[in-house]
Amino acid sequence: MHRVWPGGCFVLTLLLASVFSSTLSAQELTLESVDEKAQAAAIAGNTAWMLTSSALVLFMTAPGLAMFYGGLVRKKNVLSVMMQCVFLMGLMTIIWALYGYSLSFGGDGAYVGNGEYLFMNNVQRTWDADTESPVELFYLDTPLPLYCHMVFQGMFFIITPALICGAFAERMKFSAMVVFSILWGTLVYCPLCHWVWDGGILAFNSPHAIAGGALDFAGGTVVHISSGISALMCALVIGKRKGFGSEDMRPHNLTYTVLGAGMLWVGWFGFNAGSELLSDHLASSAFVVTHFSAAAGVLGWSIYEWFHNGKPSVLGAASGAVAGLVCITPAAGFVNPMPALLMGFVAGIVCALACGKLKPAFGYDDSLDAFGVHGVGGTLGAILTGVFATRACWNIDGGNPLGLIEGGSQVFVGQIAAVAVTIVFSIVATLIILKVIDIAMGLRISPEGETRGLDITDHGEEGYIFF
Amino acid sequence: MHRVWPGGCFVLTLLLASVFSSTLSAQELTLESVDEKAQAAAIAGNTAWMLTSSALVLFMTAPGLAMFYGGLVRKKNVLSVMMQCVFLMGLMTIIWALYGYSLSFGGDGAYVGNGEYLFMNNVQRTWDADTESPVELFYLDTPLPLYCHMVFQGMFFIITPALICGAFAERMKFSAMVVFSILWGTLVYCPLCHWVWDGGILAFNSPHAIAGGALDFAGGTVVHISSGISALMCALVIGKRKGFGSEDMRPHNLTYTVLGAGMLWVGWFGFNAGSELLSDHLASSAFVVTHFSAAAGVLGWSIYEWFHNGKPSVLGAASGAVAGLVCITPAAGFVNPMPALLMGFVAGIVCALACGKLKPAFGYDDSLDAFGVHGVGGTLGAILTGVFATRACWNIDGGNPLGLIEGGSQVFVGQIAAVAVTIVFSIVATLIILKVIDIAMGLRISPEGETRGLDITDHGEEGYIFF
Amino acid sequence: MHRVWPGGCFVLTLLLASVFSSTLSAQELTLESVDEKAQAAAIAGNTAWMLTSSALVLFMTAPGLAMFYGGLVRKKNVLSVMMQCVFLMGLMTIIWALYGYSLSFGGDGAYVGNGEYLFMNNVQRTWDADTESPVELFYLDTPLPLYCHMVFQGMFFIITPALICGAFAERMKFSAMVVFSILWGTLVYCPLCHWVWDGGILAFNSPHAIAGGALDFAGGTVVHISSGISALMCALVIGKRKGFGSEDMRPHNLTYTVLGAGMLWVGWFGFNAGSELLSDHLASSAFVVTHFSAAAGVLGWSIYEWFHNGKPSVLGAASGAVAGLVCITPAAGFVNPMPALLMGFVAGIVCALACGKLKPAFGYDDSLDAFGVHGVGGTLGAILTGVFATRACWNIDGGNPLGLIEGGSQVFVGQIAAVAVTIVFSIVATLIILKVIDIAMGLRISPEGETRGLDITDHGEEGYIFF
Amino acid sequence: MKKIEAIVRHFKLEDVKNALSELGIAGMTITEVRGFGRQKGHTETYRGTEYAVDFVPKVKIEIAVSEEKSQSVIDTIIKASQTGQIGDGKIFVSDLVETIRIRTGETGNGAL
Amino acid sequence: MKKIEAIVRHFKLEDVKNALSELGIAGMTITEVRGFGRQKGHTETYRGTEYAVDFVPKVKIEIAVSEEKSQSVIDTIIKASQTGQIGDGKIFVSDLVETIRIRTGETGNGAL
Amino acid sequence: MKKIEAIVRHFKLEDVKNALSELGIAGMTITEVRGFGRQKGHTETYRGTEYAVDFVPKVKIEIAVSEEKSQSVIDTIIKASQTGQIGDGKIFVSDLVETIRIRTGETGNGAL
Ligand SMILES: Nc1ncnc2c1ncn2[C@@H]1O[C@H](COP(=O)(O)OP(=O)(O)O)[C@@H](O)[C@H]1O
Ligand SMILES: Nc1ncnc2c1ncn2[C@@H]1O[C@H](COP(=O)(O)OP(=O)(O)O)[C@@H](O)[C@H]1O
Ligand SMILES: Nc1ncnc2c1ncn2[C@@H]1O[C@H](COP(=O)(O)OP(=O)(O)O)[C@@H](O)[C@H]1O
Repeated sequence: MHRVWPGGCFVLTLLLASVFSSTLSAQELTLESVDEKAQAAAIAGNTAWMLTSSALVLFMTAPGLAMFYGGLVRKKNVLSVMMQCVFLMGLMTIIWALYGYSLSFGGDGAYVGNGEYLFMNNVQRTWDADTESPVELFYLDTPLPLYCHMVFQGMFFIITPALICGAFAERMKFSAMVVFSILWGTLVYCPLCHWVWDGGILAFNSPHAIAGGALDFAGGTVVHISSGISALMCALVIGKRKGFGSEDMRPHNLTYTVLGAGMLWVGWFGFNAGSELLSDHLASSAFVVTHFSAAAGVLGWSIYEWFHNGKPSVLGAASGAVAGLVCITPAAGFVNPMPALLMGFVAGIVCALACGKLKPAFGYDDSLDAFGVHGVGGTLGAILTGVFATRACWNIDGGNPLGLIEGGSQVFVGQIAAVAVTIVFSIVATLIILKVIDIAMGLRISPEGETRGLDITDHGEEGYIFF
Repeated sequence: MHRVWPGGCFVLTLLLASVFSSTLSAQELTLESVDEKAQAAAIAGNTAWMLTSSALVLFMTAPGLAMFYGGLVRKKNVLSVMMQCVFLMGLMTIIWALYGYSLSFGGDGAYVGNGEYLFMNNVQRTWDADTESPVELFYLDTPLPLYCHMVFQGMFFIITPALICGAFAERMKFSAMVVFSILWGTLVYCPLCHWVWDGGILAFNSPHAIAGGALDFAGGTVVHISSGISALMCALVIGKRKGFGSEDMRPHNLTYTVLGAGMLWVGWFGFNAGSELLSDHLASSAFVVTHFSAAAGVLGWSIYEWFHNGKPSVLGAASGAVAGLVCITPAAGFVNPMPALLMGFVAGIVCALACGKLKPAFGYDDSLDAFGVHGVGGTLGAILTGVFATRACWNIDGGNPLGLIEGGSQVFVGQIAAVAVTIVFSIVATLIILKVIDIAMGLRISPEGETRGLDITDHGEEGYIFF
Repeated sequence: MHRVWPGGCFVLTLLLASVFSSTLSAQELTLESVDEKAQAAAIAGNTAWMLTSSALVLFMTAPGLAMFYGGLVRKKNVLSVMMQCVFLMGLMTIIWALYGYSLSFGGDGAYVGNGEYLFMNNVQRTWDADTESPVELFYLDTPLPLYCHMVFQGMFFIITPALICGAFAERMKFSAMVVFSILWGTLVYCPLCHWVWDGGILAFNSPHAIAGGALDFAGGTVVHISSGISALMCALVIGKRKGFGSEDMRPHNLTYTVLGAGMLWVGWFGFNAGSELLSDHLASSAFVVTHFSAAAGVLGWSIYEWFHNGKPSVLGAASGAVAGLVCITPAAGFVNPMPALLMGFVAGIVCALACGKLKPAFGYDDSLDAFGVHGVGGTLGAILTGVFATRACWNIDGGNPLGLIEGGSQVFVGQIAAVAVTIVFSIVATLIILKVIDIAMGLRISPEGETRGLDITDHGEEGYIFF
Repeated sequence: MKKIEAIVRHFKLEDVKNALSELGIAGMTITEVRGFGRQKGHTETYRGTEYAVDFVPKVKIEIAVSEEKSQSVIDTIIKASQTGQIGDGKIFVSDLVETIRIRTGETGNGAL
Repeated sequence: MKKIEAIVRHFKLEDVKNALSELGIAGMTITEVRGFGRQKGHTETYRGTEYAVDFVPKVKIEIAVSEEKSQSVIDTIIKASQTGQIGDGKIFVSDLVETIRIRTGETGNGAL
Repeated sequence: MKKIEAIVRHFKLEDVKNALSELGIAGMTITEVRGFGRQKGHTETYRGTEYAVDFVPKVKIEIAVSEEKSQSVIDTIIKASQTGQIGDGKIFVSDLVETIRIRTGETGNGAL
């Protein structure tokens, strides 16, 4: 919208209006008017960054993850994987709007959120009859619209279940995937999110905190460990793909996987640096260490392959980047550049081993390595955060040292505890959900359907029609 | 550029310079210096968001729309569709720079813009010989460079004709498409844009307004109804593709369509939230409802297909997202989250019906459903804006209620009027343009050319060379 | 991270905290508190834009350039090209973190940077034991975290060698490419970057400046001339691909090339407008001229082809956009819109001639036209900057006229000098590096390997598995 | 039994298939091929470099038929795929020693 | 010599190949084909528009064998590729006049 | 008439085509195939999982020729496509009962 006649935009943002006219017209300056102007400017800067970050995180799920995962399956299942991503963008968002945000961030009880934000109440704009103007809500006492926090977090609620899809790709019924995502999001993600980020039993220094709680800047426990562990459960319960181990199951389009990896890397800047929830110096610090860890992950995985297979593969390089990004996620606001390089490099090698050695050793079919990368990398990152966290990044504990490297120990203990709780909770809850669905409707596509591919069987479409 | 010696960046932005030195050096603070600093900070925040939004909107045309549409045609025409998008990014931008912006936003006459911005005069930076410093122009009295408004709007000028291409895909001559876009942009888009957004006959509360004018936050009438209706005219005048109804015309690469849909979704945040033209709380509100409507659109179309075909398709999910985005466009700055969910959901179903029932019923060949999605969805959105608009979002009418839900009625009437005017104008103007071109040079490719495909016929290239 | 208990985020950003509470609580306003608040707001706005720009520039390398180049090679080499991009994102970033940034931007000596930023010292956050709070460093005396400058510049360090890969695509050994990139980045890029952007021998008005130094807003010399000229050297030294001139070497997937071009265009906004290093009016000016030049480039190349081949191709349109973007890069902060249109248009035609006439005339195999587009376009842009630069954009010379059009001449001379120096340096240094590598390990893949394709030979993978 | 291989234009496949079905032909096998013949290809220009594309995309239709039916199949294909322009394609007829239906092991005409 | 062409289901290719290798068959050539037969295709719906997809993806395996071996090859293919469901495919047998190994110029059974 | 099927390496297609054109061969049909034979494939490793890729991409060239020309065609193909290394491919020769040019209905050698 543009030029507005009597009673327009600047009535709404009375503040702004008055402020700018105040400078542009000759109107007199007061400390209050300048303060209001500075406040509006602060809101502008933070909103710009958080809206951008929210867009970047959505970008990670589709097209990012959709292409990354889409390229890794066989041609006959490419659309089914993309459909999971796109459909979850719809489904999880609606759940988040109706009750998910409230269950996650309502109040600060120990176990789960309250109902204060149901249906976007106490988040959305309302009309104040007295002042005859709209009421705008902000996040805590920061110059950031509460909407930014809500929608940014909502993007995390989309990608987390989408990550799990990597484990049961090419064989799970679409309908079962839908039900699973609803239940998992509600019963696993929301509570976990509340525990870690809203004063629950894993929140750092929260009164309810177990072992003092954990540092999780952008979702090591909430997003990666939870999805990675749950992914493993799915792989185990649903079982292997037909022909696993004998048939040719090579990724059908690695160009998509590289495309997706590039998008994930870029989107992750929003994921990690956005988690600062302000556009400030620490946000830039989180951005930098995220980038460095991803870069080191590329080298870690590639060098491992170079030694091990004599050739570095682009799939390895792309996977290494993701491993580095996963590992730095909990640490993004807490570690300095050099430790970040180390974390990424180690993550690249450890995740390569998890995919190349651990998986064959146990023989489970974690089809796209959701566990191998997110479960293993997330756990590694959470623990290393306890090692490398420094108050020089975020002085979160009133001047006390944080990680082992600066002589702290409480944080390390808290990290271990949080990892353990997250893993146990994810295993138990996911297993129950899977069993219930299996009994109620079945998890797996029919054998013929699996042979023909999910694209035609579940969606009645084909990915490529090239003649 | 970086370190600058005598007379550098900070001479230019004297203001800034002085300001920062003022804090960083011990120099003394004055109310004026702090006010200037706050002003510079406000400009920084808003510029950051508007440049990002402009980039996002360009991103919608290419690669977004290029991939979305490219995947929907047959292999032999994939490049021709992408070429339309890329070429329009060049062509429309140049028109915008030379006279388009001026025709759209110059002055506030009733019917069309004036010449004040021709060749970027009164937009670009100039040198002030007296103060010996550059002159920087801002948008109205807001802390936003006028350049941001110009370039942001210029991105809309690109995507609108690009949307129309979906209707005549696979058969229109490239040269004819070029001429059509020049004429359509000049004779249809610019006036319409002026009517709605620059105080013309459809601008809300404008002195010239018909029925009080319309609320169109981000382009329901200007972009979607105009392009959708014009698209239908193109489909009717140019006629069906050879073999329409008999030959296999399945989308050749749905993975591209999903890729493009994801990009459109992300880019639309810039389109809608950027239309606030400031980085403030209302921008975050527009961002949120945009996201919610897209999500609900995915579910609407998918659920419809699930009932109707027994299978939800990824093309349906992707189309639903776009339908939801189209529908919320005019309403983005006026409605709250719950109505947004409703709007998106309804749009998903209504557009699905338009493509699946209306089109076959009348038998026109709107090849990529530009009308079915943008024409129908845009009209629906414009009307529903009259229903759900609330002053709690934008108190645009001096405290008076807006939509039917809060007891207003004038807005609703204005929306209907604007829709009617836009439809009639688009039909008449587009038909005339098409007829003229048809007579002058012909609209359609030769039959052999159509059989071989536009890629080779019009561009002498092939999309994929896979042996 | 979110709600924080005793000693949280707002201890860190004490400043912010105090400031906002100051408004939100009833606490009393002081000029200092308001000034701090305005300062924090300025940091927020600039950080938002620079982090976004950094993400956009990374986006240019992957997926942008990876898809653009990937589509231009033959199917059997698609992954090798993508691998070069992804691997360089890892490799160059680590070099940048360890010593690259320091060599480029440390101190302001004439020839090369010093060690002040080695291992991110004097860049990263540190703990101040006295004030018991973290120390945050900013870029010069601007409200921009030094981290933003470092990481933004680091993204340039990635894409520059990646551009060179276009010249030796489809035949260079991966291991040789890795060594080449390390040496080239260290010995060519870092010094050049220091010369132009850190007060070295080519920096405008620097005490060490040759012929007064050059204006290079975003990397005409540092990025495009250097990479383009070096690319030509690579093509000459490594020699032609087997079958060059006889075999069918058509781009295997132009849809990727268009996809990549769209991404490059969008990413370039961060590249050029981000080079202002502030979110202000000049940044928006740089954004606009960048967009205009790209648009004119599309038309320039397309019109050339239309006349020359009777058909405009999408590859031509995409290449034209890139040519326009390359050409405007050095000029982005110095020229007005109309000259930008002219520069882009000319660049489109000149680069088309370079690829279509110059290359065949001399018969070198610059496989993806890295020289034809970046070398030629960059040189053209650097020279035209000397023609069209105006103090109305950036009054960098204390009120003196800049380009020829406004009566200046020193700048023009400086541009010519800088171009010459850059070309000579790039030729010599690159030739030496190539010779050394050739002797030490060989540059070229085995003939059989070349026939089979680099994907299988060097990486043991295939791009597409479509049966 | 005879094996009939017809190389036809892409956009004729549908017609040929339908015509043969009407004739009661139960099955056929299609292959994407590229043809070289009187019908010249075209040249494509990429950034100024010309490539002559000699091979034209075609489809090959393979049909195993009983002796009796073979002539009518040939005639049907010609009728359905002929445009009269260079590039219509060819039909090749050869002998089949045996045909087996894998599912049942049936042989001979019964397997068709 | 005989030429044996077998049209089988995609996911049976691996089995057939292995079975034949065991039989000592040194080589074969595979082609992606689309089949039309008793096994009906399926319909796909795109934005409400239905398309009947009559052709089912199959693979064609071509093997040149000596007279003696031909029967065992046929039996092996049947055993390895049979599912008993419509769509298993066909085997076509024809005579080969000659076979040449390009590398050596060898002809006859020695070239196989 | 004879039908000559040659399975050759991809990068030899161009040479073979040119050699045959010089010989005055008016037409041929090309198919993308995958071959299995003495030339072993390779293994690919994806995230630590190894896959043996037994099939090597090849092109099949089909040419219908008159009896007289057939031998020279065979010799030409060998000459043009031979590298002497394992994997050069094979040539299969079989009889054609009839050839028809769809465009004109011509039959016999005139249709070639
Ligand atoms: N001698 C041949 N052997 C095999 N295929 C042939 C032969 N001659 C032509 N063809 C196939 O038939 C197609 C059409 O032949 P062409 O000469 O172009 O047109 P027409 O059949 O109308 O003379 C060619 O593209 C090629 O696939
Ligand atoms: N007459 C035929 N000529 C050539 N190919 C055939 C013929 N009949 C069947 N085919 C091939 O065999 C495949 C399987 O045949 P179909 O009738 O579907 O099943 P079944 O062989 O079990 O009866 C078909 O998809 C087709 O590729
Ligand atoms: N018996 C056969 N039947 C059909 N095709 C064969 C046969 N033997 C080999 N081929 C084809 O010939 C190609 C080359 O054969 P191969 O044994 O690898 O090398 P060479 O022909 O040099 O001995 C194989 O890839 C395959 O496509």
